[in-house]
Amino acid sequence: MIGPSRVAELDMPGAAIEGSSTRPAQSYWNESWERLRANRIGIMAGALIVVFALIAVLAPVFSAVLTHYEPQTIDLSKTFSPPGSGHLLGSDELGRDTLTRLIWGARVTLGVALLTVAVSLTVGTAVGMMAGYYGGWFDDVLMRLVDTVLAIPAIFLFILMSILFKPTPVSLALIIASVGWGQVARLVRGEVLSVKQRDFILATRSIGARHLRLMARHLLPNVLPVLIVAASLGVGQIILIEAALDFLGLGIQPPTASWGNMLTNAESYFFHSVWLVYFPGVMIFVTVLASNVFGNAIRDAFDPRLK
Amino acid sequence: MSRDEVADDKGFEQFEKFLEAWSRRDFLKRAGAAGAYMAFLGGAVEFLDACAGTNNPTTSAAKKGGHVVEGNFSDIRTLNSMLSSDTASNQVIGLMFDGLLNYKKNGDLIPALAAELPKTSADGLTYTFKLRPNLKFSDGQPLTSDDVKFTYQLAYDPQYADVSSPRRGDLSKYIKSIDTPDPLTVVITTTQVFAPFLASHALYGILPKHVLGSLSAKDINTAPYNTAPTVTNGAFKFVSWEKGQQVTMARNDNYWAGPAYLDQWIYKVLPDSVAVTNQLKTGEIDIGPVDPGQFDAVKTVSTVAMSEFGVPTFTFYAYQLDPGKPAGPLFQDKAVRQALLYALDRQSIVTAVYFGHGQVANSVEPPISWAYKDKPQVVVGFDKAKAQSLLDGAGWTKGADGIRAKNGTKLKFTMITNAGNKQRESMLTVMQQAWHDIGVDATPSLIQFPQLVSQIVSIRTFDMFLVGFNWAADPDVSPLYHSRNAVPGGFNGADFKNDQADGLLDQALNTLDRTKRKQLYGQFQDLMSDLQPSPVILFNTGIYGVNTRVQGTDFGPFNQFTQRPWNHGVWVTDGK
Amino acid sequence: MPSATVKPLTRAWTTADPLVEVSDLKVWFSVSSGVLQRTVGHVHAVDGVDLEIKTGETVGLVGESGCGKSTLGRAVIRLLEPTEGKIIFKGDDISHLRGERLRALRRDMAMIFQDPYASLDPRQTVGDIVGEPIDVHHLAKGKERQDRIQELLRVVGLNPRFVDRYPHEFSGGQRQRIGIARALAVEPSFIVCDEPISALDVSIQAQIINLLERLQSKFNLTYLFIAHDLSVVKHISNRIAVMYLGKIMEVAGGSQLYRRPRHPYTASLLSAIPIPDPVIELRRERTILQGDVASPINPPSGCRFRTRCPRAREHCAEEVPALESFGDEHKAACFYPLD
Amino acid sequence: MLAKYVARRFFASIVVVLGVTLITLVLMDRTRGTYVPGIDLNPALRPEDIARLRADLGLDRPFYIWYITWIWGVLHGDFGRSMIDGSTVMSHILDRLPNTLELTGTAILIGVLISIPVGVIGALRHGSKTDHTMTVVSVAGFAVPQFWMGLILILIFSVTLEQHGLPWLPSSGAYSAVNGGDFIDRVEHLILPATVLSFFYTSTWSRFIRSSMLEVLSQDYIRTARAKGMSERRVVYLHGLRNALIPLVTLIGLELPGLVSGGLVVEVVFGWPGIGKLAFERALQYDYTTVMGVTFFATMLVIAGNLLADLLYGVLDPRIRFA
Amino acid sequence: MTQPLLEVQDLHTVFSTKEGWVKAVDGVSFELHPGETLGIVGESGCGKSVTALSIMRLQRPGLIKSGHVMFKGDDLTKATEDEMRDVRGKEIAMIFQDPMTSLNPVFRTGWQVAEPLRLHHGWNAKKSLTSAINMLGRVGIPSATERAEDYPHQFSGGMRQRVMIAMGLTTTPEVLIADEPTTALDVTIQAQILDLLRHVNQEFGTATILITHNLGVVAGMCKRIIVMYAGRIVEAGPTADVFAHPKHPYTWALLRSIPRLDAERHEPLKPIEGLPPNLVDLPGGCAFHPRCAFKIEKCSRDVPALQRVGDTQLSACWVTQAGTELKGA
Repeated sequence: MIGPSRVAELDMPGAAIEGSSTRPAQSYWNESWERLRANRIGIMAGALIVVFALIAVLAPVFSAVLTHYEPQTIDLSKTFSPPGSGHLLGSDELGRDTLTRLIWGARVTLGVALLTVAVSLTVGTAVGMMAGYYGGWFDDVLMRLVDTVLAIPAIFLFILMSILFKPTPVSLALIIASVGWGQVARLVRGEVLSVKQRDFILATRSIGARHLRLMARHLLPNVLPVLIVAASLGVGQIILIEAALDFLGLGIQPPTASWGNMLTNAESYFFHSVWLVYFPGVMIFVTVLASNVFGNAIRDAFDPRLK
Repeated sequence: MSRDEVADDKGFEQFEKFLEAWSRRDFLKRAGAAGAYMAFLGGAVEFLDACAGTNNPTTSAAKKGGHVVEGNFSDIRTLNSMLSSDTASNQVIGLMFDGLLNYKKNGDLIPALAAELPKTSADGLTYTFKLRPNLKFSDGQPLTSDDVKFTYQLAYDPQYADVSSPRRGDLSKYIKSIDTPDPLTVVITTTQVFAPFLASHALYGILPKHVLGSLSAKDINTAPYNTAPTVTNGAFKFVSWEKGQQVTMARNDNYWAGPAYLDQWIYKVLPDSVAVTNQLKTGEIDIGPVDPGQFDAVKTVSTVAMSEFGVPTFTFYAYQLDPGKPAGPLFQDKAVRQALLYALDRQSIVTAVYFGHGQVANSVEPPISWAYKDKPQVVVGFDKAKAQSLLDGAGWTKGADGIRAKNGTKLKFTMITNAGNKQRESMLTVMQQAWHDIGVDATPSLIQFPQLVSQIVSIRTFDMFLVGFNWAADPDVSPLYHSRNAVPGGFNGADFKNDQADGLLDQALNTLDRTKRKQLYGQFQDLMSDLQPSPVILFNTGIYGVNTRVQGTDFGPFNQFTQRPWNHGVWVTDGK
Repeated sequence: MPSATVKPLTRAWTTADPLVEVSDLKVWFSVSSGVLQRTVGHVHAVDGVDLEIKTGETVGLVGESGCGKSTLGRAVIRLLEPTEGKIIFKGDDISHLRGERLRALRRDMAMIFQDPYASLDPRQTVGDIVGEPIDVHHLAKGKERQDRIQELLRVVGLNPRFVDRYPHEFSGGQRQRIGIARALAVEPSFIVCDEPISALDVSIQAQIINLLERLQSKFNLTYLFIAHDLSVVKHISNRIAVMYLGKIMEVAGGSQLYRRPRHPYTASLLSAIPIPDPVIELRRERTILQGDVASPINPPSGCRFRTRCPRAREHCAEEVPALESFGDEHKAACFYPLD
Repeated sequence: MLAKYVARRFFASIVVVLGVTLITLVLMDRTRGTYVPGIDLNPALRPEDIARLRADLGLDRPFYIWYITWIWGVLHGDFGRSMIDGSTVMSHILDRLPNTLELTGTAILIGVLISIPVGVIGALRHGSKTDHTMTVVSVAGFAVPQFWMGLILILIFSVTLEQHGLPWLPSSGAYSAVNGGDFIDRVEHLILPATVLSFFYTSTWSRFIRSSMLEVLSQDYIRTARAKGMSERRVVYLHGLRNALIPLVTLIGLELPGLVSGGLVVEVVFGWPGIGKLAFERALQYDYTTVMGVTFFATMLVIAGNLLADLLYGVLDPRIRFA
Repeated sequence: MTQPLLEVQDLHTVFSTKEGWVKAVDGVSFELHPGETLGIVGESGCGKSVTALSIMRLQRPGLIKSGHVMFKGDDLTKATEDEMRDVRGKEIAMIFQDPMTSLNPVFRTGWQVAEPLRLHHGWNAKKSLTSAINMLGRVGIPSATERAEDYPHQFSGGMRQRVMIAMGLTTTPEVLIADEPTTALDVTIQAQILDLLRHVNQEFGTATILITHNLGVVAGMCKRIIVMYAGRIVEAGPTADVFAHPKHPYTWALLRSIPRLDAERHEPLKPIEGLPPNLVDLPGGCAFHPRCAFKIEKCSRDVPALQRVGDTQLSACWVTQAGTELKGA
């Protein structure tokens, strides 16, 4: 067959065809990144999420250096202090420092959101990929399962599962992910089915690639943009779901602070301590907004047609 | 008012055991709720006067017509007095049905359908009731002793064993027979002397035999009458129940005490305590229970009068006393139990968590009870130093991590309460910190109410639980503290077993004389203040907001939701 | 397990034998319907095809869209499992190979695709794409692999410095060259070219045709060249097979077919193809076929072409005409052939 | 053909319904512990009473037996009685359903009526200031927690307005407690919850229609339409929108289960006596039968919604045929 | 010569891209006479479709920067949008490459074919539909009455293109612009459609602009052709002359690069080397010069204008304008 030596002896006319060869390699990812970078609002939104995430990670540092309070520190003699000297953003009904709790709440709220997204994406991608790739009865069984999971109105399922499992941040993330994976699986399966149609999959099969290679090297990278968008938009949705569950009393349980339960908790004190309502509300709004804006920005970056 | 005059006699020492502390709103997370039903007060009467929110009926000015909308958090479940076990249902049933007797607001019994308080036989076993003459149901049919007997039969007669009545346990235990020698006379013979009998069991709304008598026991459980009682005997009759929204009632012109002033009484279901506050403000509701946290917000509203009063409800926590359970050994020593209580600044809890609407408890009896002992043998105040020294003395010494330990066991446990009750959640948080300060590692944990119930009454693997308890007028506290109730299904979940306590409680139950009883309960309170098996943190108060256009309400410790002898006298100044 | 270097060839096969022999090949696709996905019929994409491809020759396969030519091409290199019939490759029956043996077979055959946009993974660099067959079959590693990729690029007329670029940076013709390089990477002896130029600009098509011809002669490749454009097929092929609705209607050498088509379908196909010469076009007599291609789910009885055939008679509906020889490797399946 | 298709879809959905109800039951059963629905802590109840109640409710049997019994009942049109109040589950659902339909139906209607023009305008002027503004509003629209928005609206439009002696809107319930229920009264009660709910729908759908419209407007047949010489308005609203709405119909069809569950939080905030609130309250009380009934019903709605979406798709998009 | 029906004068259409303005049509001028069939040939991206769309003012998002489109004495580039609507579909009809996507999938074909009549003649639904069905029959759709009720997807590709043609012809326009009408079709169907177009041209006397990349198609259809490359006309003239003696190296090379069915012997093709130009970054001078075998120094410097070369042809090539014959191996 064609050994290297034989290749070398071949001298092809027209081998000099070149593009404008000075340009650096432009991968899809690079180009998308360029487009994303051009979207200043989108970048700001993304940066905001990163900043919040950093604050969450560094919560112990912040509470030690900046606020000098622990999130659980109670001072019954200083309840409902308005924002100002002693407490930067005021204190709550047990005299706990609002800023400190917001910082620690970021940990819980963002942690739940990110963990949920991670679990949903992992499970959903695996299931959707296999269902879409292998097809046939395997697909039928998996998709019937997904149908079932998605046919239960999600909020019912969250309620029932929150009753069953004591809602800690981790269990809450798993609870929300128990539905989230289904949506991801559907999404991924749809993408896989469409990518599978494309000739390069056939081309890869024609050279004898194994299934795993096809999935990991070809399907996954092509599904990835959709996943990244889903993840980014998902963070916002999950924060809202978590807040709604907090509101129904089935979310993160006090005294652990999350933005959702801080907001719900503050509801009773609207009339005399509006800052308790104001700050967690703003945090949720800004974060979800940032997540949506960033998600949309990424989508636009990946698929500029729809912008 | 005629009712008040009647009520003026020295009421019986009747007891009702009434355990609705975990009323239904606890299920519903929307929790401000929880505070409203269980509440206590110290100096109830002064409060009532001071608040001046309640309007004693002034017959001269009373106008006919109009309506009252009363707001609350839970929907009703049933309108059959013999099937109902929840506060919301009882509350609405109370508007439409009278029983033989009723309460005054201090808990004394007064006659209702009965013409007077019953005659008790010398052996204390037989009660003879005389009904008022010419009693009628709302459909004009006479109400006779047959109806009374029928009503009670549903819950004690074996022929009606299939009726799912929550009263069956007590009634079938205590009632031997019911005789109706004539249409106006009911004779109830009991199996044993039981002091709280009347207070507990003479208040059930009387049902019409001519409507339900033909039904089989099983059919009664599901009769349409339970959700739409076409025939009633109380101040109001049933109009409609729009599930999840409201129950509408209209004046019953056949009411024995004369027709009510109001055309309609509407019981409206609201989402939460914030909604009660809002709707009191907007006038969408006229009457509603106010959460302590909302008190100030409502108080400033000129159209709403506030009424606050003590209620026989307390909030307590219980140590695991069964030495066989994981945390049991921690609490066997009285010193530990006392020390933990000494470490709690309960006045601050009342002030901060309950916004001052409550009273630090020194006793297991409510201060509004006649059996209350103001200064029991041991009064536990806030004394951190004493807490420390008690623990030191008991051999619990602080380790390197600041947590006390004895023989290698750390003083470390988990406290559970039901999720969604804001005050209890806050209290656990406060307790966690207070105890942490004296080297005790307590972790709060919130679980759903049914799981808490399971923990308390059957599973019992908890370390410590926090919950509220609502008592009736009678000072009997054996459900929580008698060793016979430390069995599966019993309420002595802490597994408190003390022969002396059992003896005092039993003796008091079989004593009809109030002075003697009071003395026995005094001893019991002394004993408990020393042993502290399950310390009571505070007594709550009941707070109602009433629109100033509404006159004639008279909320009090025992006339809060179910028993309200003044229902028919309520009127509205604008006649709307 | 045969390793990549040990081919699954056991019997004596020489280059004098046909490289590929296809006999009575059928590829049906089930048409399913409803949620339960019950099969309600079959697309008779390829429905009884006999074809022989000699070593080193180019067989052209023409037909209108939907006639089954791509399916046939894919079945021959076992990207599809045949429903019935046999495929003999280098003397071995490969009709139902599976697993590792099939994978090993992939080293000896390759495919070039029509759409140079869809057939290259947009997320991979040129180096990845061309290198993938090398990786899959463990042909080379490290530096050797890099050299190999660069040589392959040079072979197809691309600048080897392009290895780090992505397909979308290339024009259609360049992309097709990448696809060809990938096909060559497994060092095949047989390549199925599935409409390799029909998506390209007119001025580029000739470059690719010439490249394919040059590669064939250099590497002694055997082509199955699938196209709908008869003039291109005629140019590149030694022999041409004309397909219609899953069946081969006529097989002949290129000029033979043009000069003397036997099958009415071939004749009308030829007449439909415009010739870029206004003088000839003015003089040409046209047979314009009426109607559309019938459905492959329920193909017409007898001769498939009879519904559009100007010469069809009753008999055509009753019996399926077999391929008959008209001498000189010229075969046609028609009861009433043209002279 | 259509009937056959519907029938087949129906049978295929049985698995889903069984799965959903079984999951629901297992979740409830696993959590309940020893708690018996319908009884509060009541010292008057003896263990034998509780045991009898458990037996009456069928809770003494393993959950799968209970499940089979329940399914058997459902097959005979009997959804059982609530474990809490003894009334039939069907009566609960029928009582609450009209309210839920009123609320979510209105919200969906408002959502459609607003989101279509907003989405179309966004697509037509994409990149413009108008488009950016609408994008910002709709993106912000689903960044606000529903319950939070509800509370704020109550504070502004009920409490605050009332206190300033201005006309105000009722804050809870579906109609006035007294003499309520006429059209104006119901509308007044509907305004706040429907606003919150439709805000959410509008935000989602307007984005969706915008991108769907952008996609359609780039299609060849739009160019054909223009080449025919028709006005831009006709091109957009007849030829464009007709195609862009097809996916919206699917979306709304898929939203149909939201008729039951989508408004849950809003129902709770506004004390709206709907199905979602019922399910939520009853789930917390382990009212198996009611929760199962609502779940069953909601699942059927999901399936019906999917089916309806598909059927409507078929009506709107002639390319789809059912077989 | 008759008065031209349509006259395109120095048309420039540009598109804005991230990398700058793209001159999609760069100074194109030609005439269309009543009843004639004019071919425009070129590869993808050469500007032939944009030229057609610009005539109809449908070039959006492109911008007609300058030039005139004179139609029956009016300058269409100056017409108001309302006036343009009266021209589109009524005076000038257009059919497109992909009949699969060019018909609106959700409306019945009869309705769509009848739509121009309702729009331009104000006919009612019934009258316009009758006329539409008549037209469908005339373009060769069997049982047109029934088929008018069908949706586009129920037609085959060829039938759909017939529907498109019928739709264009209902209002008996004077000009029909066919933009790659057969590219998406099979050869046998292509033959049918081309036959139909010839027929239409004869029967209705409609002047036709046939845009295609297929030299064979124009050879059989058009008397006159225009060859475009990179947004400009590089050669124009009577078809027979252009094919016989191309006066532009691009035309010349193109004709030699395509395989011919009638070629007797197997000869290697002579491909045009290099790539089609990138419109954003056109080479200086003649856009074809990097691929041109005849290029001279001037070609990379100055853009050649379209000038008469020989008796009948126009060519934009410095080489042929200088009188050099195009010859090669």
